Amino acid sequence: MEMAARREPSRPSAEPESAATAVRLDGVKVSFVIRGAAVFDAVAPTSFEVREGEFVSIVGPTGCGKSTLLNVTAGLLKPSAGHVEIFGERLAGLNRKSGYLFQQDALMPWKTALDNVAIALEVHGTPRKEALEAARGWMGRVGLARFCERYAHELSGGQRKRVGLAQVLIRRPRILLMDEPFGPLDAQTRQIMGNLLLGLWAEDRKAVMFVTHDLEEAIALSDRVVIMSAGPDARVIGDHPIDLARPRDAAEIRLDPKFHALHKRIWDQLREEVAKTYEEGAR
Amino acid sequence: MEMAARREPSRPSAEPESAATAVRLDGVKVSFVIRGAAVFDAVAPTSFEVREGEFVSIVGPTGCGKSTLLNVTAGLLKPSAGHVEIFGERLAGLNRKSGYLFQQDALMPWKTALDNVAIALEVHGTPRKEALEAARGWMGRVGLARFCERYAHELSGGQRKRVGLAQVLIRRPRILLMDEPFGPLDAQTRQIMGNLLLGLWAEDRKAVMFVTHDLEEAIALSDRVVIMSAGPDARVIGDHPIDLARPRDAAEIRLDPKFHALHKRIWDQLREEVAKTYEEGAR
Amino acid sequence: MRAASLKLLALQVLVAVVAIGIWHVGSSVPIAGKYFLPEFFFSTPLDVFQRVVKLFVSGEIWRHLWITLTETLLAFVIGSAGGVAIGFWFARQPLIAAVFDPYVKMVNALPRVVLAPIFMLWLGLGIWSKVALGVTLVFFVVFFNVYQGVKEVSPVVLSNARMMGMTERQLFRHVYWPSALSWMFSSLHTSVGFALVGAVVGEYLGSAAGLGYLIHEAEGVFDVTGVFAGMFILSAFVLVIDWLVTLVERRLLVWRPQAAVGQT
Amino acid sequence: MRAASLKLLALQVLVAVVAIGIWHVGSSVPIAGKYFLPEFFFSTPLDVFQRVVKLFVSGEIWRHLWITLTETLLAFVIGSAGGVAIGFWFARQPLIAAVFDPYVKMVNALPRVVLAPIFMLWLGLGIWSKVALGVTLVFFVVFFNVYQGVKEVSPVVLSNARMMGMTERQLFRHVYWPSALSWMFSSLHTSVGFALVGAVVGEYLGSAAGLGYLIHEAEGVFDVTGVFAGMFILSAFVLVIDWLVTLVERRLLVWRPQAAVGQT
Amino acid sequence: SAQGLEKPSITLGGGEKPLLYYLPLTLAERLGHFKEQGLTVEVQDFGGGAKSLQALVGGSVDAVTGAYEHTIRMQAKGQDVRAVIDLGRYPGVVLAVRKDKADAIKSVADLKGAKIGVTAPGSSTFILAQYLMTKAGLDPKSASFIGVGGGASAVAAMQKGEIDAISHLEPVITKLESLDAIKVLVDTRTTKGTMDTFGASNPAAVLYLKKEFIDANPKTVQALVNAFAKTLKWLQSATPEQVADAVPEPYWLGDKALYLKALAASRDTYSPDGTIDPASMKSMLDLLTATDPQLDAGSIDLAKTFDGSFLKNASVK
Ligand SMILES: Nc1ncnc2c1ncn2[C@@H]1O[C@H](COP(=O)(O)OP(=O)(O)OP(=O)(O)O)[C@@H](O)[C@H]1O
Ligand SMILES: Nc1ncnc2c1ncn2[C@@H]1O[C@H](COP(=O)(O)OP(=O)(O)OP(=O)(O)O)[C@@H](O)[C@H]1O
Ligand SMILES: [Mg+2]
Ligand SMILES: [Mg+2]
Repeated sequence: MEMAARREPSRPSAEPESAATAVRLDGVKVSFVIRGAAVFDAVAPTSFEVREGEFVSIVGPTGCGKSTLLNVTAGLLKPSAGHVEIFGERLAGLNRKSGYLFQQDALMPWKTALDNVAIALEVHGTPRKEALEAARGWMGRVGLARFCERYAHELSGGQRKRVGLAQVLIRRPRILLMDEPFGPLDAQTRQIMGNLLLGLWAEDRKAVMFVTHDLEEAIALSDRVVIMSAGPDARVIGDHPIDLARPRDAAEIRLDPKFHALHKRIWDQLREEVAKTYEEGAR
Repeated sequence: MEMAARREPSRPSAEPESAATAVRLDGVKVSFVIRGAAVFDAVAPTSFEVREGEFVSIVGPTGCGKSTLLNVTAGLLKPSAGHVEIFGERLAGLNRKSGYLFQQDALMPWKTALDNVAIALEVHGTPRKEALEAARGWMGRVGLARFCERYAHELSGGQRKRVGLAQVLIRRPRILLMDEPFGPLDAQTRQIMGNLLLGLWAEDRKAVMFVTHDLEEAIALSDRVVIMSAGPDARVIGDHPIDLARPRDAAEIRLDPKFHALHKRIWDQLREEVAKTYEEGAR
Repeated sequence: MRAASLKLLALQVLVAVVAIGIWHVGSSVPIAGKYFLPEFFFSTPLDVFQRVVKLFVSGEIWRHLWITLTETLLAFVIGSAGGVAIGFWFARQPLIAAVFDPYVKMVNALPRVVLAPIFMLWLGLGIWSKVALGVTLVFFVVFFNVYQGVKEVSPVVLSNARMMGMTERQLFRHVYWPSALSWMFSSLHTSVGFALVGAVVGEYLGSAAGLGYLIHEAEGVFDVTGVFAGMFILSAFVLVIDWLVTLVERRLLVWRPQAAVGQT
Repeated sequence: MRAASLKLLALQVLVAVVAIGIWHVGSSVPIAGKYFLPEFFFSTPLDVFQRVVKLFVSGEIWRHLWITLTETLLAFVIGSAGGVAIGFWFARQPLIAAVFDPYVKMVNALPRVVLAPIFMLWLGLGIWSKVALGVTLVFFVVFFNVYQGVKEVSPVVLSNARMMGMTERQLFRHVYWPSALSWMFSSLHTSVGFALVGAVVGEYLGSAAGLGYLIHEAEGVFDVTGVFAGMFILSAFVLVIDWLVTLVERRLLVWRPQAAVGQT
Repeated sequence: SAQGLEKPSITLGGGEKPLLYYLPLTLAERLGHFKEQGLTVEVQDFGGGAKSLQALVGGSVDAVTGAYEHTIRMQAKGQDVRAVIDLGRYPGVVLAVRKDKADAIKSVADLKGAKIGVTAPGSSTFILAQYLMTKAGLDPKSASFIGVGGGASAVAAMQKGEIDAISHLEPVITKLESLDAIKVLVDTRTTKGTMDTFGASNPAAVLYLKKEFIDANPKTVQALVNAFAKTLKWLQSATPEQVADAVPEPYWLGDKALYLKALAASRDTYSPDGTIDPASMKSMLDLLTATDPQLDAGSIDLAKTFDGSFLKNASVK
């Protein structure tokens, strides 16, 4: 792990303590043109900031545009209007400062799990041997030390997701984009992975955009929970700061009474929204 | 919906009230041979029954073999030892009496969402027009009436899962195998879908094998919750009957004090198991 | 859109102009006393152009073109239909595939030129012996690709379809066929050319009409201009068929993700 | 495993026996006064077999075989390397691909037989003009498949690799290349045969040695036995090359899901 | 006389060596006549006469045994290619009709509307058939010409009844005769047939080279001519049996009797002395201009098609 950190060349050792803006979406609007014909306005113009060292969760009804926003931030999708700034610079092309854990399986099927993790370092010049060693460490950290030599199709859904997690984290990117990273994991593994993530995050002030459907998880991990309305024309309709003390433990924090108050407040807003999507869709 | 029901030819109208065995795993053991070399014993000999009209949830740590058991029950994977009986008949080849919602995306990418749902009926001889109409009804029921003409890659993760759900349910199979059907859905949509499933299940005494990571969901929906131990050599280590009154509402049942007692009991067993997997894996 | 396709056209024309320019210079300007593209072997662009015009103006070409077109289309259709059918069949019957595998490969390696007399014996000197020659080229390209295409079907999608209760026929129609389509079209683009090559070589080896006959006749009297004019018409003509294939391909593969709007 | 492969071998031999049986009967037993496979055109299996033995025993064949082998391998290697390189290049440079698309297709449609004199002019009478002929066949099959293979890369895997910070070169090596491999191998199975066809046709059109020369010589004097013996040796020989390709394929594609243990 | 050869190693192009058309070449090689002259000759086999000429012009071969007509055509194209010795004085082409059509087609004049098989469009068999029709007052366009190739495919075409008549060479003709499939109308294998047709001999196979090559390598060319002259002389006195024994066994058409028959029929076509007289040059030019209107007879200087000087110096022991 230390090895990995040492190797990441673009990592400034002493970050200023001021809360610079890591990600800034400015009036970002996304419309999909469906096979050259109909236009579907997925996301209405949205502005939104994540500061350095901030952990922001995004929750919202299914299909509201969470993944779409992450794609825009990653530079994989050009917004139809508005723009994205990364550390104050306008994004054109790929966002090379972030790591992105995709919602779908994205492992290279022709590489073993270990190689899939190691390649993330090799790409940036780490010698293969060192990279493999670091990768082995990470496979252990996500609970898969015994599955290093497996190919993707020989792993269970939750195991694949964890390999993906290791693949993203090993690079220690300054911005983390995570799309339902713990979706196919059981509750306990979720908490262990949550703590792992929190630990890393605390170490070097990453900015995190974290999409989840588990509101408790969102509250337990984040500094802010952003709520999106149902699509089409989804907007940010709520932005709740989570003022729970740090450091937190992803499991224990749920016993905090403050946690429950927050949960109830956010949940009430969310439930209304989801009901709306459902009715829209069914019409 | 009625139309779909009328069309399903193999459905006996009056099932005997006795609780016949729908699925029976008898000493089923699954070992994977990994590229002709190492053997990985995923599931230790497991015996297990689901009666007609019974809703059984299977929970267990990630990678323990839940999907593997469903694959065996579906007849997609031949067990290394033991056998499967479906309605008392020994299974050889595909299990044609069940519907299976896969953990991974399994929509045909070359068909629109609507066609993906309709084809499930067309395959069994329903005329195309009727099938499309029924499919449209189901797309509405899963909240996607406006997304009928989309191809899979134009849908969000949760939307794809719901199309898959409609695809399986429209056939009204006598046995339902569901692998984390509500994984990528938000809490509220989960409950709506849960109620939809319960409604259908109550109508015609399906047997359901339901894999989930959400213990609350498992308890809220099931007659029995089966706990699997961490793999390799995973076994069934707990089998908890859920004696909550029916009919239930997936959301309201959680307020029942009995629910909480059950939850705590099962959870304690589960947590121990998960901790074990994690340590095994990390070694 | 408009502007982009105009630019593309301009670039394509530019390539043609450059190529013809090189040809012209190579065949008419000596470099160090030697022609880079001696006229005896390459003719000159202008002569070829004039000959093409003449062939069309005199109307002489139409009959030949028509015959070659018929042969090419028949070879293409029969060869690819056969390749698709056998490809699917083999992919679904692993035992048959394994048994016949070496024989298929052996037959694919037979030089078609040598087979020509046998085709003539069986099929006569009419168009069918040429079609047969084209078929032997087209068939294998399509066959190998369809065979592979079927084996590449996503296992999850396939399992899902099987669980849905699809019969083998329905699997073919709803799963294997659409999934193998992009493989098939890739092979069709190669085979269009091969169908024509087969037809022309067949005519070349024995016939009374067709573009291959024209080319052969020109070659016999060292009329390179005639040979090049024939080849030029030939290739212009394959573009038309290929364009039709592409139209069908676009139609059948609408479901594919296109490069997303503004994808970087 | 053992038993299964023995059974397979038995079935393969059976096919050969049946085919040779039909050939034998067709060429030596008259049906309604006519031979189905007249000896004049088809020789007889026994004669062909004896000739093959004689060719090997007299040692005469080795020199020819060696030349043809060299040509085939060179054509195969150069053609597929070129196809892979240009295929990748075009797939990654959509503008270049669009501009050259019609020209590639035009060239693919040129009958190779007609090009032979030009190759001889440029490359002389040695093996290289034959290699060039083989290359023009192999190249296109591989090219079209690699081009398509690269375009079929899973978009999610690709996005993931790009987000990882891969350069174009790294993408090539870690994503496009492995992903296009099964397409490539599919095309290689076709091209092995085509490389040989190219070499033999080249020899057929002008040479002093090689299997194509042998066949050509035999053909001129109605020595069908010689022609068939040549073709037989030819195809036996392509199986060896194809088997090598399959070995490499197995090695490179170990990551693919195989038909699962006991998958029904 | 190996001393002083400018280029002792020669690449020589031919069409299909086993054909009787190329017999002198095969014999010169087999009887060791090249070696005697200190020459090492590598024979390249091409898919047809036209291809070996292209190889000559392209510089891949030094000399070609091919059709005399090529030297005329090349002159028209500005290539100076010259014959140095005649090997076959008659074309050896036979025009024949299918047996069951023999009643309907009694002479060339009846060929109107017939399907005539030739080796390839543009080839010598094609030209001769057209010439004969023109001479008989028919428009060549009134028949259809079908390229049937050499070897077995030509036999197949006739046997299957795909063609009504055939204009072809040995050994196809002898094979068809032995199958009793054809009746011969015009036979230019013989002196009589050739004289009837052209009024002079009509050179077929010659040894030709580029003028530049001749000028640069006179001694080598002389050696080549010597070798061929000796072969022609040998051929005059050899019995068919001797010839058959001199060629490789595979050339025997799988049937020695058939081969001997073909040999006997072609006997006359081989030039006894290797020279070409102006009358036969003229007859060839007539043949070409009659069938190819684009060829401008006035621009051809026939004296430049044949260089007899080497033949005069040939020392045939
Ligand atoms: N390529 C596309 N073409 C057309 N519509 C699209 C495309 N991709 C996404 N959409 C639509 O945009 C909306 C937002 O999709 P997105 O994937 O961002 O949802 P999400 O919030 O991530 O949902 P989930 O929680 O289900 O993953 C959805 O309605 C979806 O149907
Ligand atoms: N094809 C295979 N080859 C080898 N091992 C496999 C294969 N498929 C699954 N396994 C292993 O079998 C075990 C059980 O896998 P399975 O997919 O059933 O887990 P699961 O309980 O569904 O997990 P999850 O909750 O993560 O989906 C895992 O350890 C997995 O690595
Ligand atoms: Mg999403
Ligand atoms: Mg699973």
